[in-house]
Amino acid sequence: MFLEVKDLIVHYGKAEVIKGLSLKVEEKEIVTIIGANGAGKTTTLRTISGLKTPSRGEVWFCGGKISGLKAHKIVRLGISHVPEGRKILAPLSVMENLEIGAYLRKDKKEAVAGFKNIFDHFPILNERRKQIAGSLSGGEQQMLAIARALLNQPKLIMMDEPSTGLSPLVVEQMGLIITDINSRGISIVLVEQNARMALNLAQRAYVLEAGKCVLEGEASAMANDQRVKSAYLGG
Amino acid sequence: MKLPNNGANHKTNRYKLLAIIIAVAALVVLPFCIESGYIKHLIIMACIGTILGMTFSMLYSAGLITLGAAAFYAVGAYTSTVLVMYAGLSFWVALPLTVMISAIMALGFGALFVRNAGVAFVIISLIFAQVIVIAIGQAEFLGGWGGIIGIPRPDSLGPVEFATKHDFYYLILAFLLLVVVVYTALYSSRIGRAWRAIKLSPNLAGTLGINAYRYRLLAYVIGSTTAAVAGCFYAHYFQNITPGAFSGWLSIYVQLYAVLGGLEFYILGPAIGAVIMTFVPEYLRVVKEIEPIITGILLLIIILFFPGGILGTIRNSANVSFEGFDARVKKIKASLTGKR
Amino acid sequence: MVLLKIRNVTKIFGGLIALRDVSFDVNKPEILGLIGPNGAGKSTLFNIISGFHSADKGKIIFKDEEINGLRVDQIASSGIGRIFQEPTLFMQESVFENVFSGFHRRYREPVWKAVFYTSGAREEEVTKKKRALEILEFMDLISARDELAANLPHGRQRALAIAIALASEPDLLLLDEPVTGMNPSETMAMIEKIRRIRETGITVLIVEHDMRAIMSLCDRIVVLSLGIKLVEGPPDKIKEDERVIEAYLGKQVV
Amino acid sequence: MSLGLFIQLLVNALTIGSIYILMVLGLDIILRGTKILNFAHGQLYMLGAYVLFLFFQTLHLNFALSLVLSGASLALIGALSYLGIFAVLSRRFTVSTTFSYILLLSAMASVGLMMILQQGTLLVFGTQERGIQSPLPQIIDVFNVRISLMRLIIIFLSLLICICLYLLMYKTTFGKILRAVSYDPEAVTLQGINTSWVFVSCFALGSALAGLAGGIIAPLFSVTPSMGQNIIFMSFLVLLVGGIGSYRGTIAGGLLVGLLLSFGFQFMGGIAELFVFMLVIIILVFRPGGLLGEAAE
Repeated sequence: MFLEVKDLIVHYGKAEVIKGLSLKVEEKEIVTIIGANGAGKTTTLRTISGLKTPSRGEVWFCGGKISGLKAHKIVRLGISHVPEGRKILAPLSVMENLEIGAYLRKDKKEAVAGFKNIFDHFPILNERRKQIAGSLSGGEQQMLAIARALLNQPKLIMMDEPSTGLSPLVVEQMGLIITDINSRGISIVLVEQNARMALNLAQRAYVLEAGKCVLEGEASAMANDQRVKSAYLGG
Repeated sequence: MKLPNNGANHKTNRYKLLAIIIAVAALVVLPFCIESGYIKHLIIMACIGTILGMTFSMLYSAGLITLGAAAFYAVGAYTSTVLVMYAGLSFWVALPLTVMISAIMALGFGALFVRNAGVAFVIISLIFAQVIVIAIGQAEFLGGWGGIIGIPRPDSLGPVEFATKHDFYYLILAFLLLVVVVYTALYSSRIGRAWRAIKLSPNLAGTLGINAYRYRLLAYVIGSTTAAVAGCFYAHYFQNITPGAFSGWLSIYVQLYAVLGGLEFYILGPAIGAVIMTFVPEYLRVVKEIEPIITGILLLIIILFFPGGILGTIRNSANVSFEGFDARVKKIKASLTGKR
Repeated sequence: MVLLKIRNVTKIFGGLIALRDVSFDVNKPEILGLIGPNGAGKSTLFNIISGFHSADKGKIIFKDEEINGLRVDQIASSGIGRIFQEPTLFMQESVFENVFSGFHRRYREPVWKAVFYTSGAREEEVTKKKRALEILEFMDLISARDELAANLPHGRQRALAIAIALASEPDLLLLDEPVTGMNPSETMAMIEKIRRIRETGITVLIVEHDMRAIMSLCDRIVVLSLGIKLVEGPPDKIKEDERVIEAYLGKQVV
Repeated sequence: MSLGLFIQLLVNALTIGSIYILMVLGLDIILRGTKILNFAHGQLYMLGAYVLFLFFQTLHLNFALSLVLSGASLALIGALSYLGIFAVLSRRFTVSTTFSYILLLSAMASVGLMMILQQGTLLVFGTQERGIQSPLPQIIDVFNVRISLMRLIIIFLSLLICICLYLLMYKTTFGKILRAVSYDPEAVTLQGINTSWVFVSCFALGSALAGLAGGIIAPLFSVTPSMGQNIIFMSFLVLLVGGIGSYRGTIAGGLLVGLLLSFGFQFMGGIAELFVFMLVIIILVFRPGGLLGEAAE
């Protein structure tokens, strides 16, 4: 099994936000986790990437247990997390952001090749490489966050709401980027509020409601499921 | 005094009152039980320390961390000395004047300092204390770095002549009790509630209409004025003062009193801390050279392992043992009912 | 009667437009819902109304007075209460003390009388104490009154936050996600409470992601998306509006 | 004022100003990186001077090497202090711990460290002043003004250290990570970087700067156990004036305070410090974040 989450329970202070969640991700697959705000999507990702410690349950990755490891160790195993709100390093330049992203590449040549690869895919970042990252537009910041995650050479990228606050045109562009990354053989866990985009991109989907999975299955089948709509708009 | 002590039954209130009466009675008869003048002196110094520690706690209760408790201690000492020695006033006239002057000064400086809560206030309070010391050291008419000697004792009040440590002890005890009563009244009034609100959640306090700036300024003025009263006493008790006596180290010790006793205990905490920090170093005098090192290590141990201070640690362990006790009682009860 | 007028409010954060030309009215007494996907600008608008931010352009008129640019405590004193999205309580105080702190602006006796504890102040404390107990009773918190706020379960912390706001006797109450993270029965109870709060004459402006709750609770709903007001109207209309569905679920792919 | 006096005072201002700058850069790196308001910074400075005394005066190593050793030893002392005290302390903080509580506890922990270092030094070296023979005792003549060469060397060395620090912070990955950590540790963790070690490095780097400052100044003034207590107040003042989190602000603040003190002492005498303090308060009233700082806190 590539990534497996077993019976996860997570607390924030007193509040139980994940109430026994299990999910699986296969290699080279796009899986989406959708649901209304407060359903526990972000917490799920934070727990997988080690930023949050689960109260109970386990996370396994490539045959090893990773729950309980520190976040920086989990990144080294090949899971990159593009966090909610992008978390780019605003006072640093675009290039400096990328250099920090390439920290794990000890080989200088390899890093340079990595940057070249990034700039091929995101030419806009090359244009803005000297600019302060905080001055980028929302879409560019999101690209920077994704590019930074790619530099870790991950086997799996987890993206938390990459479409938040972006205009429809940029959202579409983001969709193309995600498909492109996946076509290079990288698995993707996509957390989204924009369900239609997510279901369009993903092979499988989990629908979360109040910390529990209420629906899982083929993404294409779910796109027209009335239950998805009701999870968002209350039917 | 603490009215909304809701749910606490009358019995505990009565015990509390009894404990307070016994404590005050013990403090009143204390000097009769002690022969050594030196110990009496230490007790007086512990009382001053307690008052200073309580001013730190008051500012802390409003979310301000001060490292300048010594600043107005010095202001009070020198103001009163000047009023008595140069203006020829009686101590009993100089005292209220000192209170007024230091309150006005605290209002003026506080209005500037309190604007910057957080890191900036910590730093400014510390620097201000140091600047006061430098200012006094530079001022020729305040005796410069050599200080002032021969400060008269307070004029006698009826039969009390302030000739012995006894009399001074009762004077500082009266100050201390007054401060305790006033502070308790403040803490249990809506002012104290507003202070705690600002400390615990400035945002929520704001949405309840609490003007954080104004309440912090109030805390600063009251705390500073209290320290000034302590300074006033100190000058006429010691009868000589030097700027060196009010250096930054003193402020650090004052903060240590509050932390050692327990930050959450605004009155009892500084008292216990001050007593320990006055007496323990005296008995460590054999090893005078390493006394600050021991103090430093003590401070680190408290911060790292007992962040609640002495009282906080006692309270927590008491709670735990009570809980354990309750659980045992319940178990026994359950086993009894189970048998039936 | 219009209680709060939002007029052409625009807010820009470091080049990103969080709100663009948003205008709507809040009538007294109604429950008005403010919804929209993440990043729509709802929290920004709440922060502007309660004074944590100020609008770059536009006006906020509360009870016929411009309040944009006033300090948080000034706005609170003029009669706007709010609860925060994250549990924001005086965590190290008892539940009862928490509610008591809410009375801050509602004392008649001058403060020095409270410190000297005159008979007038004592009477006032007694009435306030009674009132605090009433509020706790109303929010079903009476059994927890001596517990530390930090030790309450999540649902009761939300209730306590509202109880504190009620103690400040607001005319307008801003609720930021009051039922998020609650189980269905807690949600039902909270909805019922909010209805009864409105019945006492308090106007409620509410941001919430639980759509079932919002649809059943609100008289009217304003939908924001990407900082722009999308639509405004009664819940039934909002539910069917294609623009709203699109904002939430994304564009229908043909 | 004669030109000679002016130059003399200017050189003095630059000398003390550059020492303040080194001190405050260290304070600022520690404060922003690890959220510790380091009260022990003055003692680290003092230790730097003593280490130089040890290597240069007692062991007769050459001055440059002794200075490097000062910096390195202080980096080590800083790292050990961080691991022994602040790392232990930070384990108790959680996401919900308020900033002011973290600030209070870590500042007080640094006070504990300060007391230990201060008295420890006193025990080992005693109270007497230790003179260091100036490695460059020459006096040079500029426009008929006699200026000790050592002062110019001090200014030059400080400038050199500032440039090295700039290169470190802006041109190396290590420096970029240090800057990133003070903005958002979580984002840094997510790039596979162990932030615990970054925090240790922050403290070590800040301590090294204090040590270098102490080492550089040692030949000019004598080495005393009280030198740390004296400089810390003005360093904090410079930190506030310049603004927390701004290198340019720190440099501007250091030079400003250096100039004010140097010229102030000449024309006002001892009240110069008071004058500087009042000026700082006025600056802070109008610019709560300092001259060039980011927002306050």
